[in-house]
Amino acid sequence: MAKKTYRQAISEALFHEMRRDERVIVMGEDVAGGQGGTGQIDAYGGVLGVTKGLIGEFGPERVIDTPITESAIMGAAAGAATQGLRPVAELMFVDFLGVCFDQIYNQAAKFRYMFGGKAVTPLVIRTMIGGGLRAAAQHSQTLYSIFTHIPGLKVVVPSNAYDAKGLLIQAIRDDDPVIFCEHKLLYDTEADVPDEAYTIPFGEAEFTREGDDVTIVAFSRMVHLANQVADKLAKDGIEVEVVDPRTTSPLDEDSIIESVENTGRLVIVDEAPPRCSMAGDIAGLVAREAFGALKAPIEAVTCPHTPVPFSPALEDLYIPSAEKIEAAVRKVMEYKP
Amino acid sequence: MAKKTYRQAISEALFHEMRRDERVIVMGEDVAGGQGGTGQIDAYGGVLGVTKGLIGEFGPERVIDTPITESAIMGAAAGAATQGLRPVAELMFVDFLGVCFDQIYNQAAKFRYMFGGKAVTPLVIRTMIGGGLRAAAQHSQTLYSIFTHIPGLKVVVPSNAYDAKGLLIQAIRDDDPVIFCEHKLLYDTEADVPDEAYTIPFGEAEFTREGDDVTIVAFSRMVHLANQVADKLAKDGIEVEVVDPRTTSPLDEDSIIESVENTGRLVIVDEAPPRCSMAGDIAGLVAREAFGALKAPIEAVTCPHTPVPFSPALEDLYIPSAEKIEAAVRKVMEYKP
Amino acid sequence: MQLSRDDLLEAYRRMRTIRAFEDRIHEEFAAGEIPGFVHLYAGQEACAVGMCMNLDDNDVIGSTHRGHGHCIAKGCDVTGMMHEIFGKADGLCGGKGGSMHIADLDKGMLGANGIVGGNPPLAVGAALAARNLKTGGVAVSFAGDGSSNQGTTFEAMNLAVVLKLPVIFVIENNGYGEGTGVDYAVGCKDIAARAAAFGMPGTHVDGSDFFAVYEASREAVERARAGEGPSAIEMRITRFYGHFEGDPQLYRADDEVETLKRDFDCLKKFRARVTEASLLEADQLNAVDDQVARLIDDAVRTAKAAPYPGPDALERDVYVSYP
Amino acid sequence: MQLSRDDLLEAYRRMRTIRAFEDRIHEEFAAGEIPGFVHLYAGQEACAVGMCMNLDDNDVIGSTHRGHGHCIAKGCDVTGMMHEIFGKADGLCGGKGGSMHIADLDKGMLGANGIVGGNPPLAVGAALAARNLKTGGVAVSFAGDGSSNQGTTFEAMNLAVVLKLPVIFVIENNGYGEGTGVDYAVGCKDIAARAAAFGMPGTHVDGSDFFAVYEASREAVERARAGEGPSAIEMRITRFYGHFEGDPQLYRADDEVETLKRDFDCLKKFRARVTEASLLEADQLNAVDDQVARLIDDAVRTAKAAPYPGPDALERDVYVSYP
Ligand SMILES: Cc1ncc(C[n+]2csc(CCOP(=O)(O)OP(=O)(O)O)c2C)c(N)n1
Ligand SMILES: Cc1ncc(C[n+]2csc(CCOP(=O)(O)OP(=O)(O)O)c2C)c(N)n1
Ligand SMILES: [Mg+2]
Ligand SMILES: [Mg+2]
Repeated sequence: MAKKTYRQAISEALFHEMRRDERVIVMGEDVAGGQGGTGQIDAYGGVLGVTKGLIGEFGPERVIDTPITESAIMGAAAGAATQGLRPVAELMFVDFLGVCFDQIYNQAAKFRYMFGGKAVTPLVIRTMIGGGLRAAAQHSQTLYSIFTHIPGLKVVVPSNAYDAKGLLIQAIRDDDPVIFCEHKLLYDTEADVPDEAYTIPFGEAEFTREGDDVTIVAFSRMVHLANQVADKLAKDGIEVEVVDPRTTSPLDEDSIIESVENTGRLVIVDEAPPRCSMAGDIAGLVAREAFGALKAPIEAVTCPHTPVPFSPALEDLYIPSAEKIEAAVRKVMEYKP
Repeated sequence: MAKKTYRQAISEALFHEMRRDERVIVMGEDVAGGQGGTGQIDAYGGVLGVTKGLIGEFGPERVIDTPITESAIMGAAAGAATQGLRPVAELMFVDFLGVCFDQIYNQAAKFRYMFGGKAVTPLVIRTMIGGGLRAAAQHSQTLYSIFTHIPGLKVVVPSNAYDAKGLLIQAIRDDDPVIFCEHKLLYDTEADVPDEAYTIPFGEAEFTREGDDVTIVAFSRMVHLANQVADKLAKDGIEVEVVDPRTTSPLDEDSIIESVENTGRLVIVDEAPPRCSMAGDIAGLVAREAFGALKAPIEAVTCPHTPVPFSPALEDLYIPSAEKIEAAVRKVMEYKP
Repeated sequence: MQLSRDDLLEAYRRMRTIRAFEDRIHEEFAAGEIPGFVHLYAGQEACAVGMCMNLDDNDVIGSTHRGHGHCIAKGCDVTGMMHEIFGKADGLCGGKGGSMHIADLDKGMLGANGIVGGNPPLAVGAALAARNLKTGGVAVSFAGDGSSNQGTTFEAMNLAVVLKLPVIFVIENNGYGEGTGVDYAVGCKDIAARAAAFGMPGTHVDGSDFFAVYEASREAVERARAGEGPSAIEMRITRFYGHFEGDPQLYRADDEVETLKRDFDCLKKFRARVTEASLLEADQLNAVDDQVARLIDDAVRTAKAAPYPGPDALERDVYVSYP
Repeated sequence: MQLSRDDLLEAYRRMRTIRAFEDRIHEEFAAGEIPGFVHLYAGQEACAVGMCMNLDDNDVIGSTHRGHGHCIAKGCDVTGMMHEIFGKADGLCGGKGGSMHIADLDKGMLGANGIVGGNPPLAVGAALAARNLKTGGVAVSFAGDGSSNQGTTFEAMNLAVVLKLPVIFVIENNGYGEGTGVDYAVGCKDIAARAAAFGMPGTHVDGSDFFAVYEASREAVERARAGEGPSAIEMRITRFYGHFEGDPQLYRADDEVETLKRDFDCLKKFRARVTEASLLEADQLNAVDDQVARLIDDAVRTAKAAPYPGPDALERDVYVSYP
């Protein structure tokens, strides 16, 4: 199997599905990126090149460059989805949800329920999350907890290229609105990715490390840090189990509970501010469902309750680090009642 | 002290502060509600009559009816706040945050931090939350967890008329952006409310019942249900302590921890879907900070993970009820390790 | 003018049905029989019907909080609607949507909408689907004068022009958004011209004149079907009831509604026109009135008797994949 | 024309400062010295300066992701800006904002903005404050052609007209939003006319002609100060660099930028005009060039040497009340 980047994996998923099903379309700002210019029409292929090549193969009716108009993009994609298309709409940075959120959470997410089970809205919103590019407060947020809060949405947070491809294909074939969160710092990371199409079901966590002492539940890029910490601590005899839920909604509650029932200790790693986020969400689940197994307080490693700072010096402190994760693991290991 | 409704209490707070400080303005849709019509100019005074009378006393330069244009309302209020006004902007229903959220969370909330501590944005956003009016999926949400997630915002959820007045005056005098969440079903509830102005500091919980067996943390209208349950269970010898945090951000963590350290049992009551909400937030806090004191799993009584249904028959099942709260309390009381 | 007598009778039936539906809901609401927020369409019938007479089930409309008229004009089942408004299990949305969220996708009715400015982007999407799937269909977004100030409406217009989609923006200017008058809230004097500035034809018509609405709509729909892109129609009209049921309407002069009912009633005008031109007989129209009255009576009677949804409905139908 | 020679020299200084600032950042970025996303304003100088020569510290501007030029034109400290862009503790925002969030409220600079369409509502608010507090100030919203399609921009325009506020909407039409051409993305042919349809005067000017920009701006500012309400100016201009630093600009024909630099350079045009009319001497202008070059050199040198913010800065200044 060939090594491919996260970027390639996502691109492949789009090519596969657009070939397979005419109803799949891609729309967003600069998904081709040269319409109306004096140069090439596929100039960008998405600001980070993920959708490059699509317009060449599928044409401008299926690969639709839009004005800068997120409400209209999301609304049009949602409306089109109810009428038989399967749009993959791009919200360039998740930070922009504020200008279009209504179309996502009051419209697309609620159609099925409000309309008594009659609507089918197979919409995928691809969006970039996360810090690390020094992109500052309005281009570095994760915000998936906000989507996770909303009934009717599914939320996918792939941590590696293999998952990204399988989960995106699943998302496109799925009949519900799906928010597909791509972490900016993962685009160049590689994994073994099959050439053919495959799907990964939603709500099935992956155990990226197995261990009996502590469970770490981590999301998106944080899975890599958790794995590093697990590898490091293994040398000290601490066996860390790392659970990557892969989707925050639906959430594979059983895997998390099962793991904590075995280890008795939990650290949650979430690249987001701490309030009303996945950190509390998982803690709440475990404190309710696996309370009897808990041997130590539930620790969380999150960002602080601040906007994302620009300066590299501060952003490095802002994002959870392997050191902080290790400290949290050691803390729960050392806890004495 | 006179009994006054929640509606009157909020109205009094606005009159007080507008008299006291010329910089305080009120703006929103139909805050007067007759501009450009053929009848009275103060026709509505807010769709539920809360701002009635203001335009008569303070005139249309300070009580500003706007078009239906939430992004412009919130943005203009935020911009004006940076320039020395102290706007109280109305977001009629919190459900409408989706058409204006950017101006709140990417702009107003982040100015101070992004601009290195230089901006001061004394903005209050008054908004209606909650179910019970059969107003269906797009007019019945609570959504305060979304605001709570955002660093830079303060979030107030008054449960009674007395608190509403004191917290709103505090909000208006506060130099940070504040989301002030009024529960629709509370407007006609009464409490003793002094005629004069007073403030209630943010981040100070109120213990509405005291008890040693179980802690209930409840928000907004849910405090009333929790109190009812506490009163009922007292007769069965179960002593319930009810904590009303009054603000979700900042959160009075100490009071919650202190209470749970005493009772060892916690039930959270939150009129919201369960994911990434205050229920998990409080559970996470306690499972980390008061773990050693916990004698039972942390239970939460929330809405289900569904949009708010219209039919009275379903909405009554949707919103947490006294019965469900009582059952949760009994469950944690009966827990055997 | 391309309407047959049958068409005219059908148009009248739909308008009368809307009026009777709304008048009756007004009564039932006042009697405390109907839960929730209800916004009535009475007075605006010619707008919805004049447009929808140009559409079939293949075409899609997006609607507003004031959606009953659009639903009926587009062919939604009236009994199912009434049951829905009463919150009953066999309502058009299983009782989960209510007045503000009635939808029937089989009829091309993409939902009433509780969010002002909510539907225009969705209608653009429906038009996009029609284009890509080559259904031959068009989409119509109904919005109010108030809604015409919402950013989503403008974005939808611009995107429709850029992609040259078969969508028509109908702005029903009934003079008010809640209690705020249009002259106050709309910065310019002419909503149609504002739409036109987005790069599409924009016209206005007397919304109480069914024939004017029908004609303007026909042109817009033909244009859209021919692949010539979007257009906008401002329909100047009035509402006979308050913004919502229970609204004391203090923002209106005492005699405003009286006068409007006298001079600006689309049903009266339609009746006069078709009888004077001997296109239809008064008897025919009266017969329709009677049929409609019975239909509404029956709908209310069965709605009151029908059962509420059971507890199992609460968590059903949030997702397609786990019902 | 009301500009003194000193004014002209000052205008030139600001334009030259912007150009030199941006040219230098282009180099430093390429050398890997600057973190984050950077969007350069080179080529558009006359727009910001032509407008801001009409403003003082009492007036407020709102800016965009491409904000350096607006900042400099409005009088922000250039050294503080450079330090900010390098992420240093003594930057204008303590290193927390960076290129996309430079602000200086004392100078009436309400912030660059990472959100396209983010600032127009804010500028309306600043104008509202000016009106209510009777400061005599006006507000200016700078936006791009791309931003002119965002719903927030339209809403801001409408609200400004409704409240008749002293705000000016400047649309810098540089032909592209990222890689997408304005002829594709803007549904109509004329952005100024679209603004005008919201009920305010709208004009367009050649944005590379400082004098044309200055005049149009002067009229708009006078109008606003006189309490006559908002207006809009579309400034047609180009950018000399890519959308962001690192952009290969494949959407542009090979010679596009060359041609534009030759025929459409506001600095060249300004120089020619003022020297030909004997308003300023070439020597005077050259002296400014030298001073500016030194200023920028120093700013970069000190920025590189300056310390990053310490860990204590991380959680500071989220709220006023708990610092
Ligand atoms: C985003 C949003 N803002 C505000 C409201 C509250 N609201 C409901 S209807 C309405 C007035 C709408 O006016 P218009 O578009 O003219 O429609 P009409 O009621 O006259 O039919 C308002 C402000 C809402 N539902 N959604
Ligand atoms: C809401 C939002 N959508 C998209 C973007 C990404 N983006 C940044 S700049 C830009 C292009 C802006 O074009 P224009 O307004 O013409 O300004 P210019 O870059 O030409 O100065 C885009 C799409 C953003 N920052 N914010
Ligand atoms: Mg109206
Ligand atoms: Mg541009």
